Amino acid sequence: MSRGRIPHWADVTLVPLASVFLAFVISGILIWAIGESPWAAMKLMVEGAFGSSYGWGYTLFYATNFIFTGLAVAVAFQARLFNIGGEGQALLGGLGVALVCLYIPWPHWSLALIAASLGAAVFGAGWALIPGYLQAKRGSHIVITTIMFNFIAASLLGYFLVNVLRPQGAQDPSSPRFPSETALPKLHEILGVFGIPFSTVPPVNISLLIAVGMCFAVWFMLWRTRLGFQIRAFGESEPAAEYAGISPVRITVYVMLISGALAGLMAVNSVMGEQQRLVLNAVEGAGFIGIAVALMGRNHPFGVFLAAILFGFLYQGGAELALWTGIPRELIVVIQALVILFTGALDNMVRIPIARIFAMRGAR
Amino acid sequence: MDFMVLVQVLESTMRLATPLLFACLAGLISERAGVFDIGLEGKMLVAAFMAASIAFVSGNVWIGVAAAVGVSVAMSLMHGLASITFRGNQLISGVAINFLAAGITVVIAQNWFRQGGRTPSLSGDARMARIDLPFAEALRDVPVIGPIYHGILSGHALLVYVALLCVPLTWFMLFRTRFGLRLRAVGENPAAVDTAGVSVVGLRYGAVAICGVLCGLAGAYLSTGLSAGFVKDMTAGRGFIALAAMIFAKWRPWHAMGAVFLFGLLEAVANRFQNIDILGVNLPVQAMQALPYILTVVILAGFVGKAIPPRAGGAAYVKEH
Amino acid sequence: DPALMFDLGGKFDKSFNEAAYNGAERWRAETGGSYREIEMQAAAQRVQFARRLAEAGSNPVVVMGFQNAPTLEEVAPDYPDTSFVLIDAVVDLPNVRSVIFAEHEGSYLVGMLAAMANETGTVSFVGGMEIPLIASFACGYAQGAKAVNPDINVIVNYTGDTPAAWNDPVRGGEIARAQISQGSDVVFAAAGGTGLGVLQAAEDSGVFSIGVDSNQNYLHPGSVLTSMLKLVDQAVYDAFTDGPGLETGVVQMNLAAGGVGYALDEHNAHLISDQMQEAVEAAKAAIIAGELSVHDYRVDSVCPAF
Amino acid sequence: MITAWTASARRSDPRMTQAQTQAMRQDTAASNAFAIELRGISKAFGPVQANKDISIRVRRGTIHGIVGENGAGKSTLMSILYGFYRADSGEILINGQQTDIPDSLSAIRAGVGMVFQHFKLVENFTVLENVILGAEAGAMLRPSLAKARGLLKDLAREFELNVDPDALIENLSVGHQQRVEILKALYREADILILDEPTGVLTPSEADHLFRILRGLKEQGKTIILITHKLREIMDVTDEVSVMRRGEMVATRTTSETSPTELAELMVGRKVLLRVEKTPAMPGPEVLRVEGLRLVDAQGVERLRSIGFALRAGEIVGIAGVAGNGQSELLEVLAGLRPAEGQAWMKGAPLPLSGPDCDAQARRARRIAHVPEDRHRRGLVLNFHAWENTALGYHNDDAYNPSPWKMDNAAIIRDTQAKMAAFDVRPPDPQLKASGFSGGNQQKIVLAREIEHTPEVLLVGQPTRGVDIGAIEFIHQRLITLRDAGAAILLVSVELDEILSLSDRIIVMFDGRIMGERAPDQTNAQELGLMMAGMA
Ligand SMILES: Nc1ncnc2c1ncn2[C@@H]1O[C@H](COP(=O)(O)OP(=O)(O)OP(=O)(O)O)[C@@H](O)[C@H]1O
Ligand SMILES: Nc1ncnc2c1ncn2[C@@H]1O[C@H](COP(=O)(O)OP(=O)(O)OP(=O)(O)O)[C@@H](O)[C@H]1O
Ligand SMILES: [Mg+2]
Ligand SMILES: [Mg+2]
Repeated sequence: MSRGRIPHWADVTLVPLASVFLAFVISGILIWAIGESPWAAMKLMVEGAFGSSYGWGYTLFYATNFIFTGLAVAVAFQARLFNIGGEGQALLGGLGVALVCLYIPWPHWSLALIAASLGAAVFGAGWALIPGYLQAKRGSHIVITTIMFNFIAASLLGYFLVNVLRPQGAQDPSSPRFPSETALPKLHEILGVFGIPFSTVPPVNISLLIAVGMCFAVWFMLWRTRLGFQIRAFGESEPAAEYAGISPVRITVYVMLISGALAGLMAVNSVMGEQQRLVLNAVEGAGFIGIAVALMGRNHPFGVFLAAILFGFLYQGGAELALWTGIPRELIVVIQALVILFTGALDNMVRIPIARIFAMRGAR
Repeated sequence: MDFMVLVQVLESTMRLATPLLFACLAGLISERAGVFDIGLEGKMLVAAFMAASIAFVSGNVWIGVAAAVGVSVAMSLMHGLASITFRGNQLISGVAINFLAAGITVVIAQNWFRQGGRTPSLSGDARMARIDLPFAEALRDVPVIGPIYHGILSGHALLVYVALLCVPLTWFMLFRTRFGLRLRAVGENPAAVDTAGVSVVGLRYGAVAICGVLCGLAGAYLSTGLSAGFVKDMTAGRGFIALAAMIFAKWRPWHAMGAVFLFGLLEAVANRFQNIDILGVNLPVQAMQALPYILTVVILAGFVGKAIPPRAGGAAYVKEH
Repeated sequence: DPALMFDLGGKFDKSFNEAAYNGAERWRAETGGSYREIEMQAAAQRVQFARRLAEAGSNPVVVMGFQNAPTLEEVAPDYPDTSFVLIDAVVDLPNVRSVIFAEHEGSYLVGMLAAMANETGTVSFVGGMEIPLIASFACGYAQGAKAVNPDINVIVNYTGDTPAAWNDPVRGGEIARAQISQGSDVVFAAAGGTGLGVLQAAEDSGVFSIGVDSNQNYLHPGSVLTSMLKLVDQAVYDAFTDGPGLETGVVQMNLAAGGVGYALDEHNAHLISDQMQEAVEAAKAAIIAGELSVHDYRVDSVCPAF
Repeated sequence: MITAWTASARRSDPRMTQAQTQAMRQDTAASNAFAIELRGISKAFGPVQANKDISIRVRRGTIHGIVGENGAGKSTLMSILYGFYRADSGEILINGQQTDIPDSLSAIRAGVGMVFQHFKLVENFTVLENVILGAEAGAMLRPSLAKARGLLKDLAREFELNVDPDALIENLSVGHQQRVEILKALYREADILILDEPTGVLTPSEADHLFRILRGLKEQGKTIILITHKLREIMDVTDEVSVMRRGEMVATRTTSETSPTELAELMVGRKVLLRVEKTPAMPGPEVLRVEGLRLVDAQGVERLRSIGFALRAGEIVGIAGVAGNGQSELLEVLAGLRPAEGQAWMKGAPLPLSGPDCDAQARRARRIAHVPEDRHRRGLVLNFHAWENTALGYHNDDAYNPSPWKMDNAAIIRDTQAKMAAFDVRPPDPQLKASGFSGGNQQKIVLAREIEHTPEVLLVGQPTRGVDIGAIEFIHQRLITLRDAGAAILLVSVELDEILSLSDRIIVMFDGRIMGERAPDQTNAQELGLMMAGMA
C-alpha cells in the first residue's frame, strides 16, 4: 500500500540508492569521529574494490560466496522457512568437497568440479534435510534446529579435521592440500581465453559463473516451474497450498534440500577454488551474511546478486581500508550493519519522502 | 554422579542460565507484542560493553549497569523505529543490530581504551559482588538443604536473583495486568487493540523498551557479573540460544525459565564432563561440545511439538477493515 | 620498512599476536623506524594481504600463525626478493625464515611449578580448541606436573570448536570453576581471550592460574602463579632488526634458544619459592643439555603423560 | 434496568464522570434530531478515490441502512466515522456537534461503536478479555474482569446477547463472535452502533436473532447504521436507507417508500434480477456416492456421523445447516483436505477417503472441483497475481506444462484472460494481485477457475458470502449453467434463500448428521429451520 504511490522504477533504484547513501553518510560521520578522513576512506574503499581488476577480482570472489549463501536463504524464505543454518550447511559442503577431492583421483578439473559440486550440494542438502524433515513432520521450529545444526556442524568438522583428515604430524587442523588436478581455473584464465586481461592474483574462479548460473536457475525454478509455483504458493499461504493439493511435508523437505545444496555449493568457491584444502571455520560467517544478502535482495535471485556484490564490495573495500589506514577492521562491520539497516529495514524512511516528492510532482 | 558434583553443576547452571533468562524474557515480551527480535545477541553485546566500560571508568558497577540498560534500550528503540514506525522488516533490523553491535563495540572500545576492543579488567566495586543469602552459612552443613541452599542458590551476583524474580514478574505483568492484556492482544491481533482505542504503536514501543532493559541486564551480568570485563563477541551466540529457548518455551515465562535452565544445565554438563567413556568408547571432545545442541534438537523433535508464535508477530501493523 | 601481519585472533589478544605487536613496538622504540601492520578479517585475506605487503615493498614481512604456512607456500615464491618470516610453522623456501617454538618445553616447566604449588593432587588445563598446537601445551604441562608428582591428576578441557572458542571468557571461567570444583588448584589457560576468564575465575576462587604466551603475571598479581612465555616478541624483534636480507631457514625457539620459558617477576616472586625455582632451573638445564627430553605431542599425536 | 448498568459502567469509566457525559449528550440531543451528520467526506487510497464528497444524516434512534456494490466505499466511510481512517476532507457532526475523530478512542468517547465485517477479536482470548480490552477498570486485570462479568450478565439479559464469558473466541461460532463485538460496543456505552455486513457470515436464525437485538437497541434509543448486501434485511429492519455507488452517495430513501428493485437499480446502475431463473433439473446417472462417512477431529469430537448420500449428474444438491454442524467438514473431506473414515465412489469406482492418495490433487484428477468457503484463506493466494491463482490446484495440468521442465506462464495468462472475460471479472487484468480485487471479483476468479475445468462434481461452499447483488446474480447464473451442462453440484450455504432458490434437492444437517432431505418446492424456510435446529 505504502509502495503504491511511487513508480516501480523509482522504488527499485532511487530508494535503495538513497538508503545506501544515508548509510554511508552515517558511516562517514563515524569515521570522522574516530579521527580519520571519511572522504579518503570512501575513496580508498571504492578504488580498492572497483578501481582495478585486482579489486574486482576480490570483490567478485567474496560476492560469489554471498550469492550462494544468499540464494540458500532466499529459496527457503520463498517457502517462509527461515533457514539460519547456511553456515553449517556450507561447512558440511566443504567436507563434501574435501572428500571428493582427496579420496578420488581426478584426471581433469572439470570432472573434479562436477563431482565436487555434487559432493558439496549433497552434503549441504543432507545437513539441511534433518531440520527440514523435523519441521515438516514434527513441527520442530526450523529456526532453532538450524541454529543448533550450525553448532553441531562446527563440532563435527572439528572432529573430522583434527582426527581424520589432518595428515599425520601436521600442526594445522586442516586437510591436506588437494591434488593440483582439482585446482579450478581462475577468472583471469577464463577471461584470458577471450583475450581480456585480468589480475592473476585474486582467487575469483569459475565458481563465480556457477553462482551466476545458480541465480538464473533459482529464478527459473521459482517462477517458471511447477515446483517453484508450489513453493511460492506454500510460502504465501499454507491453507491455500493444501487446498491446491500441495503437500506441505514434501515442499518443506524439497525446499530445505535445495537451500542446503545452495549453501553447500559455497564451498566449491572457498574450499576448492581458493584454499585448496579444508580448514577449520572455512565459512567464516558467510552463512550469516547470506541472511542479510537474501533479505536485502528481497529474496529474489537478482536482488541477491546485487546485494552480494554490495557485500563483496564492503568486504574488499574494507580490507583495503584496514590495510592502508588506521581504521579498525570492525568499522567495516559497522558499515555493513548500517547498509543492512538502512536498505533493509529503514527503507520506508526514504520511501515516504520520495513518495511525497512524486505526489507533489503528480499534483502539478 | 555423586551429590556434590550435582550441586556444583547446578551452581554453574545458575550462572550460565542467568543471561539466557534475561534475554529469553526480553525476546518473549517483545514477540508477545508482535515484534520479532533476533537482535537480542547484539543488544546483549552492546550492553556488556557499556557495563564494563562505564563500570571501569566510574568504578561503580551499578552505574555501569545503568549505562548498559540505557544503551540497550536505545538499540531497542532503533529496532522499534525500523519495525514499528517505518514498518520495516523486523528480521533485517535484528540482523543489522547484531552486526552493528559486533562492530561498534570493538571500534569504540579501541578508541577509548586502546586494548584491541577489550575493556580493562574490572576489579573491586566495578564488579558485581556476590551475595550470600540469609542463613546460608548457618544452613551450610544441614544435609540436602545445605548444599542446595548454600551451594546452589546462595553466593551469586544480585542480577541472578533479579533474573529469577523477573520470571514471576513477567508472568504477572503479562497475565494479570491491563498492560499485559493489551500487550498480548497487540501481538495476536493489533487491529483489535487499535479499534479498542489503544495505541498499537505505543504498546509495541513499550514492549520493545522492556526488551531493551532486560537485554541490558543480560549483557551487564555477562561482563560484570560472570566475567570481569568486556571481550569482543563475548556473547558468543547466547542471544540465539535465548531465542531458541523462547521458542522452546512457546513464549511462556515459566516455561522460559525451564528452557534456559535446561540449556544452562546442558552447557554446564558439557563443561564439566568433556571426556566420557561410554561402553568403553571414549567420546571425543567435540561430541561432548555438540551434545547440548544435539539434545536440544532431540527434545524439540521428540517432546515439544509445534510452537505457534503470536499470530501478528513479525509484521508491522497496517490498518485494514 | 618491515611489515607484520597478525593472525585472525587480532592484534590485542593479550597473548600470541599481542606479543608480536610488542616486539615490533620495541623495535620501533629502539630504532625509531616505522613498520606496516595488518589484521585480517577472513581466511581469504591471508594470501591477499601477504601479497599486498610484499607488493607494497615491505621487507621483511613477518607473518603470524601456523595457519599461514600455506599462505607463504603460495606467496613467497612470487617475491624472491622479499624475505618472509613465518611464526609458528615451517615453510621450506629459500626466502622464508620459519620460527617455531618448543611450547611443550615451556609448558613442561610451568607444569612442574604447578605440581609443586599444588596441594590437592589435581591441576588442570583449559585449551581454546582441540588442535595439535594446543594439545602440545597440554601434553608438556602434564609431563612436567607428573615429573614432580607421578600421582597428580591433570584435568584437560577445551572451550569449543568455533572461533568463538578463543573469545568466550564466560565459558572459560565456567570451565575453570568446574575444574576447581573437581579439586584443581592450579589452572593453566592456553585459550586466547577465553583465558582471561580462566585467570579471573581462578582469582575469584582463590586458586592459582598460569598465563600463556606473554607475561600475564600482572593481570592478577598473587593469583597468577607464572606465565608460560613464548617469546614471539623476540622473534619479531629479531626479524625486524635483521632487516631485509635476514638469514632464512628454520629457527628453533626452544628453551636452549631462550624462545620459551616461564615468567618470574615482582608479581609472582613471592609465589615461587627458592626450592621451586631450583627444581625448575634444574629441569631447564637438563632439557637444554639434552638430558631430559619432553615429548612433543605434534610429532605423533600421542601424549605419554595420559 | 438499563440505567442501572449504564450508571455503574459510567462509574467504572475513569475518563468521564457520569454527570459530564450525560450533560454533554443531552444538551445536544435536545437541539438536534440527527445522531450523525457527515459533510463532504472524501478519502483516497493512492489513486483510488474510495469516498467522494459524501454527505449523510442519520436520525437518532433509527436504524439506517447503507447499501452499495463491493468497493463502493461503505466500509471506508464507516471506518472514517470510527476514527480508523482519517478523511482527507469533510467534517463529522455527532449529535449536532462538530467532532474531530482522529482515532478510535475519540470515536468511542463520542459514543460510536463499530462491528467490523472482519471481526477485531483476539482469537485466543476469552470473551471477557476481549470485551474489556482497552476499557479496563484499572491497572490490574482481576478487578476489571470481575466488574465486566457482572455488567456482561446484565447486558446479556437486556439484549438477548448470551455468550459464555469464559469461552475462547476461537471456539465460538461466528454468530457468537459477533455478539461479542456488539457487547464490546455496548460495554463502551456506545449510543451509535455501526455494523458492517453483520449477516454475511450468519445463519438465518442467527441473523433473525441479531435483528431482534438491533430492534431492542433501537428501542433503548440507540442509533444503528447497518451495512449489508441483502436487500431483504434492509426492508426488514431499517427506517431509512442510503445507497452508495463508486465512492459517491447516490440516494437516501425512507425504507417504507422504496423497494428492493429500486435499491438494486440505484446500486448497480442497471436493472437486476433478484430471483434466480432456472428450469427444472434433469438428473442423469449417479456420479458421487458416500456411505458411512465419519470424521473425528483432533480434539476427539465426532464432527461427521455416518453420512451417506448420492449426487447425480445435472442436479444441485443444497446442504442446509447452521454453521458448525459438519457441512464445512463434509466439503473438506470430499475435497480431499481431511482424511475420514467411510466409503465413497466416484462413478462407481472407489474414492479413497484417507491414505496417500487422498489429497486435493487426486480429487481434481478425478474431476472433482471445489470452491472453498473461505476464499481468502484457502481459495486464493492473495499475494499471487490473478493468473497464478488461476493455476492454483491445476498447476500440474498438461495445458500449463507443455514440457516437464517449464510451466507455460503465457498459456496460463491467456487462459486467465479468457476466464476473466467469461466471468466478467473486473478489472480483467491477469497481472493484478488477488488482494487487489473486490470480494465479488475474487469469488468470480475462484469460480472461473473451478467451473471452466468442467468438473463432473463441483463442491461449493458459501459461493456468495460478502458479495454484492450484481455478482450474486451472476454467480447463481453460472452455477445453473454448469448444472445444465451435466455437472453434479453440492452446495453448502448458510443462506437459506440461496439454498431454496438454487437447489434441486435439499439435505439438512444437524450435529454431524443428515436430518433429512426435502424438495425445495415442497418445503419452506420454517420447516428447514426446524430441521436445522435438530427438531424433526
Ligand atoms: N486500506 C486500503 N488501501 C487501499 N485501498 C483501499 C483500502 N481500503 C479500501 N480501499 C479501496 O477503497 C475502495 C472502497 O472500499 P470499501 O472497502 O470502502 O468498499 P465497500 O463498499 O465496503 O465494499 P464491500 O462491499 O466489498 O465491503 C475500494 O476500491 C478499495 O479498493
Ligand atoms: N490494503 C488494501 N489494498 C488495496 N485494496 C484493498 C486493501 N484492503 C482492502 N482492499 C479492497 O477493498 C475492497 C473492500 O475490501 P473488504 O475488506 O471490505 O473486502 P470485500 O471486498 O468486502 O471482500 P470480503 O467481503 O470477502 O472480505 C476490496 O476491493 C478489497 O480488495
Ligand atoms: Mg466493506
Ligand atoms: Mg465486503
